[in-house]
Amino acid sequence: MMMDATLRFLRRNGAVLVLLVILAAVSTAAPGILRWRAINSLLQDNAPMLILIVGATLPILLGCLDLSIAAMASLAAVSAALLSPVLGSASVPVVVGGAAALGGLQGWLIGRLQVPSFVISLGALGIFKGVAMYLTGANMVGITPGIWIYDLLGSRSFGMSNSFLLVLIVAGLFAAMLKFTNLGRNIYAFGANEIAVYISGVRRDMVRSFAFATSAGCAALGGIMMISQTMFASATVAGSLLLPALVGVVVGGTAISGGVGGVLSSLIGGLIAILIRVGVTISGLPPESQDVAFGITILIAVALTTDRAKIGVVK
Amino acid sequence: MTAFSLEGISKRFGEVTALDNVSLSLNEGEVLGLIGQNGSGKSTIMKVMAGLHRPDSGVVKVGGRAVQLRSPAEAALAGIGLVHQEQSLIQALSVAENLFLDKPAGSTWAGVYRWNSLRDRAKAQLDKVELDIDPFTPVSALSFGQRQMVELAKVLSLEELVHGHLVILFDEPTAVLNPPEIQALFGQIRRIKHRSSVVFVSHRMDEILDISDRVYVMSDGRNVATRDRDAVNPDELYELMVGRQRVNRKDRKPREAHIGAEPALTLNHVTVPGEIEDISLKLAPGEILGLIGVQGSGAETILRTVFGMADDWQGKIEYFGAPLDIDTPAQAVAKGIGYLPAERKTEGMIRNTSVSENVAITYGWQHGRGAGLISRAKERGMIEGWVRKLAIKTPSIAHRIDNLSGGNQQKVVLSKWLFGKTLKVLMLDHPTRGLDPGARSDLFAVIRELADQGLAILLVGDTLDEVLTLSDSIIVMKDGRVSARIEGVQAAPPSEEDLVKAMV
Amino acid sequence: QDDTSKKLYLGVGNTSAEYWTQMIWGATQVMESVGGTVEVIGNDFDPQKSLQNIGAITAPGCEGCIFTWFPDSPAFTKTFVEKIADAGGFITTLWNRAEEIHPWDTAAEAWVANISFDGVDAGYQNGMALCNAMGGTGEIVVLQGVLDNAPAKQRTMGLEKAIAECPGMTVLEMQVGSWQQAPAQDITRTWLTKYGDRIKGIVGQNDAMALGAVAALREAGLAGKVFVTGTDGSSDVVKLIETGEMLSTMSGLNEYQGAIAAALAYGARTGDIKLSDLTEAQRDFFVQQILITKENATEFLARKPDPKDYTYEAIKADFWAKSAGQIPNGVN
Amino acid sequence: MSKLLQSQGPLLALLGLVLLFSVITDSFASWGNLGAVLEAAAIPAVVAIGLTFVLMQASIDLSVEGVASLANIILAITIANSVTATDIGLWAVPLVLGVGLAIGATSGAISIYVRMPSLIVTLGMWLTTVGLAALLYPGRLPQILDTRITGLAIGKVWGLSWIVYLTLALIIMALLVEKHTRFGRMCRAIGENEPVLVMSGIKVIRHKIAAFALAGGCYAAAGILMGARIGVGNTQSGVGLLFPSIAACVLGGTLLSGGHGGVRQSMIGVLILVTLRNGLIMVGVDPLLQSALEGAVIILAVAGSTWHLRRKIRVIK
Ligand SMILES: Nc1ncnc2c1ncn2[C@@H]1O[C@H](COP(=O)(O)OP(=O)(O)OP(=O)(O)O)[C@@H](O)[C@H]1O
Ligand SMILES: Nc1ncnc2c1ncn2[C@@H]1O[C@H](COP(=O)(O)OP(=O)(O)OP(=O)(O)O)[C@@H](O)[C@H]1O
Ligand SMILES: [Mg+2]
Ligand SMILES: [Mg+2]
Repeated sequence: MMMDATLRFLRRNGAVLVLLVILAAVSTAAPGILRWRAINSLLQDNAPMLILIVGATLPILLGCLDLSIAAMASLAAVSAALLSPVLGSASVPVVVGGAAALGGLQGWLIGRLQVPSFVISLGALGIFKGVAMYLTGANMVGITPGIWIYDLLGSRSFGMSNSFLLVLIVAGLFAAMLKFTNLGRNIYAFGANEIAVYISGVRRDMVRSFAFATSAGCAALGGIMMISQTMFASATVAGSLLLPALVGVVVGGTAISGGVGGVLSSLIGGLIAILIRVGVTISGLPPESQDVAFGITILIAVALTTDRAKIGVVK
Repeated sequence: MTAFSLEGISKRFGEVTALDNVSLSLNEGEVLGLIGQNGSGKSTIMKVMAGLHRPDSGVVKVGGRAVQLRSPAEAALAGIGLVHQEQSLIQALSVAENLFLDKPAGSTWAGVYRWNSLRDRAKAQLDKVELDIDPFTPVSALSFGQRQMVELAKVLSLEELVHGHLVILFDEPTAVLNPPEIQALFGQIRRIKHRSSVVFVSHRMDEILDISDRVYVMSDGRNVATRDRDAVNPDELYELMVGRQRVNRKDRKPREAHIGAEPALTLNHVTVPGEIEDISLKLAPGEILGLIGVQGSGAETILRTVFGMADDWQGKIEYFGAPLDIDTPAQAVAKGIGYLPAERKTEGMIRNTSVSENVAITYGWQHGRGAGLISRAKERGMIEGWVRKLAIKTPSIAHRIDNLSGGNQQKVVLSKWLFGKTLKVLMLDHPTRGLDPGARSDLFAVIRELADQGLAILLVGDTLDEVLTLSDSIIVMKDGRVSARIEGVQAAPPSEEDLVKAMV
Repeated sequence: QDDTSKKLYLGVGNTSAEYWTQMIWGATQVMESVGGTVEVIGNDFDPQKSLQNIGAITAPGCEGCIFTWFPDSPAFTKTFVEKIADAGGFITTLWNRAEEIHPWDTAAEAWVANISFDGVDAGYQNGMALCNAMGGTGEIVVLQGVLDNAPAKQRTMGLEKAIAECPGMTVLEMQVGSWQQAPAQDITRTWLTKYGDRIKGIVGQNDAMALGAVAALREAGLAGKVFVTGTDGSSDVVKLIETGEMLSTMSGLNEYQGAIAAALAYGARTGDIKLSDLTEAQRDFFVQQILITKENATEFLARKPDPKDYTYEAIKADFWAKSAGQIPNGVN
Repeated sequence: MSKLLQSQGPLLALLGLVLLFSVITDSFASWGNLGAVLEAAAIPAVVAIGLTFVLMQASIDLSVEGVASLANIILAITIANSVTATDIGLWAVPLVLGVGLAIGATSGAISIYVRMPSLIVTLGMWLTTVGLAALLYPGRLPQILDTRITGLAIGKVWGLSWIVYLTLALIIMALLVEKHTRFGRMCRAIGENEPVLVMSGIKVIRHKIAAFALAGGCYAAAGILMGARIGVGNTQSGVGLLFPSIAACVLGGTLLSGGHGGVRQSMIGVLILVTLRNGLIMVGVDPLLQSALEGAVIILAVAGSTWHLRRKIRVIK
């Protein structure tokens, strides 16, 4: 009986436990990591990636993939940097709103053109990258100093990085949306059986557009958080965030096939991936072995966090 | 002589006991009719016999010897074959490949297909079921009924593969067949009787009594009675499995008074290229309009067109006097139109989710807190109400729908339409497919009640009997056109012969 | 307690290319000469990985740590140096910084120096070599590196400077080969069908792309007939220059770059260097490089760096002995 | 006509591109350029073959870049080369292919037995193989000296290198396997409805592992051909192969959701992508805008070639 209960708890909260175990392991090797300052600085550094992970979760819950998030983050960073001399802080809502609109357009096109999300978002990746290149002429764009919103994102309140606080707020909102609203219910059901949901009268184009709008909006926020740290934007500034974001989602236990998982799990998955990276780096392994160690540890983490009872056929 | 027997078989799924100490013996050359309510364990027995489930306890004997059937392939070697309740052909493959999917012996050499030999062997099987198609047709190109015949041919190919006695299991094979196809199936069953025993599951009493030698009745995972065919009548069987008296259709009083004067739905010359042509009909609030026709006659297309699912259609549809201008089911639902699809697995149930999510998907929000917020507590009350009313057999409403029996899944899918506050027209495509007789009459009562409350109902029925029982008027479809219209059905029921004549 | 001054964290693009092994070798010589070690961290040219790795090293506390880092993108240089300043460490950066920031104006107490090679000069000298080889006139094509990389832009600027001095040389087309051999080969093959024998010279902005161009020329039987230039001075390319299949390449003093970067970081940490005393030219400078052509190729291949020249003491004698001058404005 | 459109949408999209580039440039439509397209398509095609079998089963394999790089390095250090003393001659080829097969089989086995999505398993395998390649790197770029390997790229028959012919042979073999063997036929079936196959007693696990192994073998083959082409062992040689090859398969109609497409379709996808790249260079578009144009054309090509398949009840994902 006890065993059963423990096992059930483990299965439900696998990701949290894995996070704690890895945290324990890493902090044994480097006790300094548990200091508030250290944690905070890690969270601050990784806030852009975490918000991308949060956003990327929604299309994946539908069973879709948004490959354009990293390119969108770069495009948003570039646009925000170009607009900030004119618009100042207002450039942030403008850029995030614009990104959400572009994301929504992607979602809508998937339904209208009936082209798989993989293709649409891959095409969008190319387009966003090209546009960002064109806008900047492949040059670096600096942020005008003294714009409060970037200063805000780059600083702390209550002793915690504002960027990370923003990640928490966004993730909390999405988690509540998924749990308490009709839209959230539709998103999960969509991932489980798109056709049945369609025939149940759900506005599937709307649901899909919403999911892609949030992933693009989050990506734009991520790009902006990133330049609030770097103070420079370039057409490829966030380009490498795509795979880590997808890894984070999967490590958190969200199934690529859709219908299973959640925003908070993804956030935890992202934290696990960050800690694994920290652990591998401070392990002092030669650089050639670090990739191997990272790959294998991630695999073990996913093996522990996947709730196999909920996934029908594993593909 | 006993060909096959189960002794004291039990099978549990988590907290559900699907089979509770069941024994069954099957004589050589016998057809055993297996009946029982939805969720009583019929499919589970069949799956145990076919090696798909391993029993928790009990003994399986083939020809008097205790055996362990670890997989369908082992069962096939022992001469046991199963035609599934849900169709299980692979669409991407050809008919021939499907026929020999589970028994490749001879159709491949070192993993390479021998197409000519495969074709000949497939042709021979298809001839048995009198299906005149190219063995290399992809399954995706076949009609539903044809696929069922392929399933049959697939099982019958055991005849050539196994030398001993065969045991052939049919799980609700007739649910998707039309009368001539059912007769063809029965012909096959009679033909193979000389060397096989058959277990036949159906919810239709007349079929059971037509084909079976003995009837085996299940209730709640237990065998409650076994009767020789000659010693039972339908009413007794009904009482055995449902536990109450059968209601007679004649009891129903005409209800014309409730039918509204203004039509809810009017179709004027509606055409869907290649499927239906020039369909006109009227449906009033409170009216039940039955549509019948053989598979492919277009009745389903009418429903789907009204529901905004046709890709391309011409004509005019009016909804309470105004033109119906919709493009998606969502818009249809917003206007108050509901649709229960026939294909439960792919279009009806949302798999991998709970019973409650399946029920609440469409109208849950109407019982929420507004602003798109849902209230699971309020929903629970309503859902549990329908679960009780439709006698849905599920441990709880949080149970996964995939783990319910076929009939209970159907009831869950149906109930999502039943608690909408705004529903005005409900279209039902084979709503009783897979329901047991008790559930069917429960559902009939619900449908009538809904009509009495003023809902307009468009019904594509499973059987003539069903349409005759429920409908106020009937439209008979043939090759995409209306071939007969009958008004005042309850007052002056047409004869079944007339209807069949109009259908074919 | 370890002496943090004895361990250099060396962030590199990867560890399996000639430039990087040479650079790492130089840095390692310096650190070993003072009894220290080098911990090499590979970032696969991914700034996000760099950020995470620096974060991992500094997070548990890193007072007085020393770093030599290749910021994979100039956009991140500021973040990196500020993180290390926060942690109380010292850093020298290689190759990439944004135009607007310099060691003396950004985290000045931690960012010791930025050390690079003159890409404009590399582009210019290769361009002039090409001009001379073609006799002053001819059409060329250019394989560019990743567009928003500083070296790619500098080498393009240098080439433009050469073209200005050699007006007979005209560019038919530029395409992005992303620093890689296989894409460069595909592009060159396509060019050869598009322009045929109009192409007289090919500029590969690095050696890998130049090798791709040579491979495509070989397929067409044109190797040695079209002049190809590279940059990096990898031994494969130098051998091709020897045999005449390639024209030139620019080689930096790669070992020296690693050594001076390590030595400056170590010197600042141990107090041998006082940062506030340094001039701008001492904190943001190019290391010398040489153009390799047929004349000096054999000699270049034979050269073998002597560990004695790469001890801390040897470098310290004159830290800026091999500087090629301050990095001018407008090249980053 | 509409029937043709039904089955051959991607092919028509390819022809459309060819036509477009032939009209707007002088140099596109020439034998020489056809050769250039085929040469550029060869290695991606080999990768796409392997990927196709995995995708048909509705799994995915991201390990391409790592496995190809690792294969390339192993080949370079075991055959006659400029850095290490080992020289096992052409035995290096089966060795490398064997390594590829083994890696693929390992990915498949982990995914199946540990019940983890193939996406993440192969992602882990990607990182692992990249690391292994770096570990095996002998300190200096090893030049492949064995001319039997490098000759594959240089030796030409009718204007095309042996790499192209080897690829063609591989494509034909793959088509035969796909269409006429039980394994091949089962791949699509697994993608469409795995539970039914399991119920029918098909050894699904075996077919799944075989697909991953085959894919690994193809990536290794790509690594060998890459070695022939670039003449060195390079830890980065596989970089850039992944997304284009998946995109090519999807462009051709081998969907990620499984059950669709096949080798022929994927090959058309590869040709579309390579033609597009080639054509854009022929047109001489601004490199800054190249990726944007590529992206737009990819979307348009898929939308156009599947336009007639649009149905309201169609799962797109
Ligand atoms: N895989 C499973 N997991 C959990 N419960 C199951 C599973 N399969 C069947 N059950 C349960 O076992 C019971 C018997 O189911 P079974 O499918 O045998 O019923 P049935 O008599 O065939 O019903 P129907 O007439 O509706 O097809 C049901 O309560 C069902 O919920
Ligand atoms: N040589 C053959 N002889 C007889 N039948 C074959 C042969 N090859 C294939 N078949 C059968 O014909 C059917 C159609 O084959 P085919 O491979 O063309 O399928 P497809 O779905 O049309 O795929 P594709 O689009 O790649 O052509 C297959 O299901 C197979 O059973
Ligand atoms: Mg059943
Ligand atoms: Mg075909």
